[in-house]
Amino acid sequence: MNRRLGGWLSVGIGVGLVGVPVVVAVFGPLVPVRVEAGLPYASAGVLGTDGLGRDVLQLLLVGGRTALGMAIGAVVIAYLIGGLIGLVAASTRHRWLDEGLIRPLDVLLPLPSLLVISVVAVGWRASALAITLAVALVNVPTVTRLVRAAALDAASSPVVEALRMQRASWINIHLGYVGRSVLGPVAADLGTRITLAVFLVASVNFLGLGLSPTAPDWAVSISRNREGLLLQPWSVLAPALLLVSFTLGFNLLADRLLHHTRRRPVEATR
Amino acid sequence: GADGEAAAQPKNGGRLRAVYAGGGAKEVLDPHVQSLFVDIARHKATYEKLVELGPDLKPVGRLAEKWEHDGEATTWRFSLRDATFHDGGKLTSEDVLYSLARIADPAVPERVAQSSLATLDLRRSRTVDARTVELVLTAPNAEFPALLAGIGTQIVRDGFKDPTKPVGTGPFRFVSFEAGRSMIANRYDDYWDEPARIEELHILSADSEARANAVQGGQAEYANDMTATFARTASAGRTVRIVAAKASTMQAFVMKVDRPPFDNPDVRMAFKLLTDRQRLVDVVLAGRGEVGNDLFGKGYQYYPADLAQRERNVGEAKDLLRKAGLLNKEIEFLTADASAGFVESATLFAEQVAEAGVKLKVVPGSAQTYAKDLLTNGVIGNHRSGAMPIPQYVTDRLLTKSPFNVTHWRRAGFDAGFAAAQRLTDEGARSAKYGELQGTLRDEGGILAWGLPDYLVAVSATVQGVQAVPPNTLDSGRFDKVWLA
Amino acid sequence: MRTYAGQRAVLAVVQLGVLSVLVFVLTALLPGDAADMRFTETLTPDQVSRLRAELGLDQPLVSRFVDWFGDVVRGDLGTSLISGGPVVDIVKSSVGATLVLTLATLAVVVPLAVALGIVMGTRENGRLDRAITSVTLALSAIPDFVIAVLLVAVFSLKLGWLPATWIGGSLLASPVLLVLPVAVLLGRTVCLLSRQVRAGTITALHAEYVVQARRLGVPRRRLLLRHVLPNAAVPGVQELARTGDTLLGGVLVVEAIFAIPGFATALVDGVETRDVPVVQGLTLVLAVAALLLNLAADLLCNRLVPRTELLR
Amino acid sequence: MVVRVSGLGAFAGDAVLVDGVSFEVVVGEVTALVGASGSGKTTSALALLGEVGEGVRLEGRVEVGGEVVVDGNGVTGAAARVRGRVVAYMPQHPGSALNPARRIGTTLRELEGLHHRGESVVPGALRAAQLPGDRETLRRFPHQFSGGQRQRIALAQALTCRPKVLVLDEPSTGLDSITRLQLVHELRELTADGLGILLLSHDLDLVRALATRVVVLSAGRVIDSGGPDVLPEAPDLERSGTTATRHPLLQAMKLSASQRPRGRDPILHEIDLAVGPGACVGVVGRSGSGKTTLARCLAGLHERYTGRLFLDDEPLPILRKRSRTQNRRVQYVWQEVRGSFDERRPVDQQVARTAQRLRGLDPEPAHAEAVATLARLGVSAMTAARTPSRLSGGELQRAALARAVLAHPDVLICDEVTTALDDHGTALVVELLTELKDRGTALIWIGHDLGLVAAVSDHVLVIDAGRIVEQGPPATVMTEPHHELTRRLVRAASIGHPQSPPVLTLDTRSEPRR
Ligand SMILES: Nc1ncnc2c1ncn2[C@@H]1O[C@H](COP(=O)(O)OP(=O)(O)OP(=O)(O)O)[C@@H](O)[C@H]1O
Ligand SMILES: Nc1ncnc2c1ncn2[C@@H]1O[C@H](COP(=O)(O)OP(=O)(O)OP(=O)(O)O)[C@@H](O)[C@H]1O
Ligand SMILES: [Mg+2]
Ligand SMILES: [Mg+2]
Repeated sequence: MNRRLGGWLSVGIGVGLVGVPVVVAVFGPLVPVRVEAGLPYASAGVLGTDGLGRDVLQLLLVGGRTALGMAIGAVVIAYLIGGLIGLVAASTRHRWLDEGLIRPLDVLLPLPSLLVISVVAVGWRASALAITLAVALVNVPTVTRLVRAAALDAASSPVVEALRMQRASWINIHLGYVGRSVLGPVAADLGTRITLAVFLVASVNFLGLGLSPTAPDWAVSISRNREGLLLQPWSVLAPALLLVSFTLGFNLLADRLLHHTRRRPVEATR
Repeated sequence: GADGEAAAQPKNGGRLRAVYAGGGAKEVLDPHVQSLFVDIARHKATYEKLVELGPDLKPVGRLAEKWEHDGEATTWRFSLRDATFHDGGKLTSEDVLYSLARIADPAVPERVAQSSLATLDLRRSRTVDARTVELVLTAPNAEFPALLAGIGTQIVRDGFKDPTKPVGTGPFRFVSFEAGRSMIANRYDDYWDEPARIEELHILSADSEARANAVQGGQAEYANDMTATFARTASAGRTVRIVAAKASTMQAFVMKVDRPPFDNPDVRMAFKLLTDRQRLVDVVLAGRGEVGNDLFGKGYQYYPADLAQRERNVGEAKDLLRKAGLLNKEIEFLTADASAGFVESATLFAEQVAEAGVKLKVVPGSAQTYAKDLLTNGVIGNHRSGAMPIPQYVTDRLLTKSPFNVTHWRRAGFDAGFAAAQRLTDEGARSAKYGELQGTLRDEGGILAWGLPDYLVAVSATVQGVQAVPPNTLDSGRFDKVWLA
Repeated sequence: MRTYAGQRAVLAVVQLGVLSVLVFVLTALLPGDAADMRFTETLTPDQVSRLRAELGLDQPLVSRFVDWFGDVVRGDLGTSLISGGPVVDIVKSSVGATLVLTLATLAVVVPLAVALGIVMGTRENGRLDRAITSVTLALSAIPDFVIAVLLVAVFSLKLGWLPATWIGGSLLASPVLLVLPVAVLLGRTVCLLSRQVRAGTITALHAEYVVQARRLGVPRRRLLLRHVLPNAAVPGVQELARTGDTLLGGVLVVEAIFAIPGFATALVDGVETRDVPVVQGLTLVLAVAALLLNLAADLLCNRLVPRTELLR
Repeated sequence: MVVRVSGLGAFAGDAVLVDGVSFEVVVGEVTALVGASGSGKTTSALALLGEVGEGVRLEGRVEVGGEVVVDGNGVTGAAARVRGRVVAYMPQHPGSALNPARRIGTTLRELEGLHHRGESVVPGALRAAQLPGDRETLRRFPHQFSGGQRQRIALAQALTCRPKVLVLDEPSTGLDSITRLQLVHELRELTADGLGILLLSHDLDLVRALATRVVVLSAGRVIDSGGPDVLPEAPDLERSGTTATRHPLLQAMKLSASQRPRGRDPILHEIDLAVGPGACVGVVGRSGSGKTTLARCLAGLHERYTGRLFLDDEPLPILRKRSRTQNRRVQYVWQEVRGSFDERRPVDQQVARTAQRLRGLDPEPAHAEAVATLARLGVSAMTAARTPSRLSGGELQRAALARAVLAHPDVLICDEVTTALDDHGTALVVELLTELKDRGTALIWIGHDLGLVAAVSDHVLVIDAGRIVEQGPPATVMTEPHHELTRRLVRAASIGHPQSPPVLTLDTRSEPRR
């Protein structure tokens, strides 16, 4: 009972941690706060101003969509591409197709993601879409391998044979059973991958390769205002806290999900 | 002057570590290929030029003790100082001619002074005696001494081949160098001017953030080119002092005068009137600077000091824009994170222009290729310039054949007037003519100089004798006058 | 085993070949070339185009690649377009610091992550598990440079205990230089690894052979160290091999903040200045390192759990 | 007396798993716990180690080697002291109880060091487990042994502890009769050396062969105890075969199969097989001889084969290419049932889906039919509504059969479908299958229990190393076997009966390597 309660508590905390930044990101831009710009790193307003004299609170409200959107978008795209390739490679009965899908990605694995991202970022300046795609791209090979490995286990299990014996549909087998079996490893991976994506987007901005340096984006704010950290800490800490809250909450939720999907019986006691 | 505490007695000895913005593999030891501040600082420590620039960007003699011309400013005679190279050899006029020839070598295109010294006729130039050299120009130029003070004009030893073994006449003797990291040099005791006070000089490379940490954390005594935000942070503590050269560089927006909508002088004037310069200075420069007046070189020789400051006038600007039919139109502003404050000022400027009903869309480009891109692309962009003599600025950027004419300001009359002024040997007359040309430029040209940033250097509390002067001048980054208290 | 090694070697050669073509194309796709990068308003356009011809950048892409590749096969990485020095020297001078930094980080990370992972795994969903999870996760979610700035502000500027940068310092003379950079790099890697070890520990703890070993009277300590750990380490080791890339991202930030003249800085500099031979050389070294790392990880995993399939 | 269990109870929440169980284990004797699956055998045996399942509470008193392991308050601190040293447990599936990352020598020596430091007990244990004790063997990892060898390694592990009591949980599952006979002899020798054994098994023949004391459990209670005579009589399976040879319904010609691409290392060699409607073909052979592979070829699951298959004279392709009707008409029941169920869905739904997908029934009638079929097999609706992990092995095995039956197949392939069943359960299965046969369903029956095979089938194939070595009507094959292998299988099968043959020579040829 206690355990259960603890579980729900941690789900609650997780939802809260994810919820605050997501709500701010989604509904923030709708909040009609209009503050006259002041001087850089001044303490005017609730959270002071940033390096361009803009109100930090107002920036927080408008800066979440890109910050979270790019990271989430990148992971979603990486999973759409990598997950699909992985599932197809795992479920195909043609070895050539499997090899043809996996080997090229293997070749890409040692390609430093930094290089790819800087090239894309230099090539398509300050485009949120381009950066999202680049971050997604560097994640595709690992996601593919992960999904394929997890799906291969499931796809070669007698359950799938039994389902085929019952003439279950492709969707039923691959999205229903195999997809769900992949969910555990994916949930475990998702948390860290989102964290990495958030971090990757932030470091792209840190390097000045990302969004326009004046964009009202949380990640940009963090990297651009770090110089004024000691003058006006909130300009860095407030967006950083929101990002940390998001990734932390997300990981806690993923852990819970994992906890539920993994519970396999201990064979020996039966 | 020296910063208030010059009363303390200079002391000898010690090690000074100066940090500059690094250039990685781009950093060079060849004094004729320099382009970065860190290179310039290094070369200034080990080499010298014939002429340097004073705090008002006026030429002052260094290795050249004095000079005179033939009355037409075509043939120039320079008398050399009694200086010795680090290898013990005396400075002679042969060294000077060799250095100039080395700079002009067409096989090595990256020797930077090649274009500014293009009018020097080396075949007709000659040594008069061991300490006098005669340089002949293909066209008269009263500003020739200033050209010899430009970057990449250091005097090397006759026969100098291997740049990795520097031998100069400067106050420090080369010890070691690693590109992107450090150069170490020791005091040269036979320096012709007063020998340096510090014993050992390290010139190091690091990014802005690391420079700030290093000078605050006691790992460096001198940090070049600091931000206004850092100045604010540092002013809270006692360990670091900021030496600010007031209003010594320029931040501007540049409009291409041959492309719509800026081919219309009214539009250019409207934009100049729309600019809230004070706000730009307060925010982008964090108050560390002065408002600009659409001209380069405030406080320098030949700057027309009597011009009134341009004030913001949105109403008048709107009238002009309406006349030009530009209201509610969108214009792209090409910017890049190539230099501090570029994107910020563009963003802020877009807000200011929007007040008059013109939409300025800020489009960021590649930081590394920005300078080149802006020459050919876009209609309006960012521009910044370090300190240099006004005639040189004009030669580089505002003549029909100027290599860096980013505003596309190409007027035959202006070219002719400038050529005529350069030929005037009387300084007063020259100054008047320059003033006239600059007046035209301010009202009709494409340069919208909105701010004159201070040049900020951070030094440890122990460092004395650092001069608050514009970069590229004699006393900037000059470590032979500095001592550690 | 022999065929496996052979397959791996062939794959590695193909990977390196494809990779260098890819890197060459990627850098060629970037706007501007090395000559343009010298255009800092000190060289005139005319000088720049003469420079371009001199550097051979006006040659077609394919012939440039063929030249470069021919040299590499002969063991010559070429010369830098920017400094004119041999690429080998640039690689050599930049590799050292980063290598020391990474190794020092790993030397701290691995034991720490293993210890934390086991502690968390054995107390699955207990209070301690949640506490460690939250702390490591939070640490890993804070951007590197925020941690770096805070650490420097406290330990270097306020307390003056540790040097703030590597400027002018030498690692041999003062190993304390490593403390702050390693501390910054620690957070994320420890989090990633310890979570993998935790998951591995939990799986292993539920595995029947562990249950059976306990039934046969193997004491708890021994059970954890000898039976659980080797199996739990497998995902961790594989993660470690994959962490290399992540670590490099962090290393870059750390190098910038602490002015460490390292590998990541050289790579980004190379990209920014379009110094193709340098980028190629560095990527090649990096790729070889990554391949070796992965191979080592696979072999280690195979040693730890011999049943682990090698290639497929 | 090394073990004394009195009034043992095990409770999970409101559920009573074991109630008031008492028994003893005596030095040099075998005590057997028998009873239907789910009757609490494993739970009771694990109490000897002080081990309980998650959320399970123990009561009563368990004394092992003089230590009180369980008392009124549950497991005591003494439990840790008896594990290994006093009582060693060999689990139901010993294969997965071996650490894949450790050489067997390392594991064995570790146990030696823990329990008998300084003595050399490993060689003895290996000898008792019929394993070679050379360095080469000890340096191998578990995956480098065959299934039967792995079972003996697990035994050697338990023996290395030199316990006073050995607990064996279903040691004969999946063993062919020859291997099983070897096991009997090994265990007899151990008891002769003074070991007390607690044997948990469905295999009453094995119990008869070994046990001197028998405790019969039912629903967690002891319903009978005493000598082997308390064991229920083996139900007389009524012969159900029809010998009428009709035109074959399913036919396989020159079937060869392999696990590797391009037919390398074939597992089956040119098998010919035919089964008519209402007939049953039995397939027997040693473990690893290729029975499952043959079944999977027929079911269309194994795709690497050559040769031809016909259903009603029409070519029968692999499963992916079969039509819905062909799919429905040929059904297969897995040997490893637990793996063939989706862990996350209730069993009854999974069973009902066959009728929905293959016969187009609506969910409700399909479910009703599933529940009815399961009930016939002795699995209650309440049990079937749980997820697979909450069913015992025997219940799940019957659910797998029901899943196939719901297709109303014309050919039903049963791969060792009664291994986890007690005699009652087996009888229910046979009853259902007989009814199907009467309706014209052809059966292919794979099993190790020769008596059962003989009772069910009309024609028996004996497979060795992928080849048919003998075939004919069951009566002939079982009574007058021609082939040496058949002879040995038949002889070894009859353990635990008065006419049980003495094994003259131990089979040195161990089962094929997996
Ligand atoms: N952890 C548990 N929680 C609740 N019920 C359990 C648990 N473990 C076992 N059971 C139930 O206890 C009963 C006895 O299980 P046990 O494993 O002892 O049976 P068994 O006699 O060994 O059966 P089998 O012959 O199938 O192995 C079964 O009905 C089972 O469902
Ligand atoms: N996936 C596999 N890879 C390689 N060999 C395999 C594989 N599956 C089975 N085999 C081998 O094929 C042979 C036949 O296996 P099969 O499962 O058909 O045996 P079986 O007669 O059903 O044995 P059992 O009575 O133990 O179920 C065995 O020797 C086995 O080792
Ligand atoms: Mg059991
Ligand atoms: Mg089988």
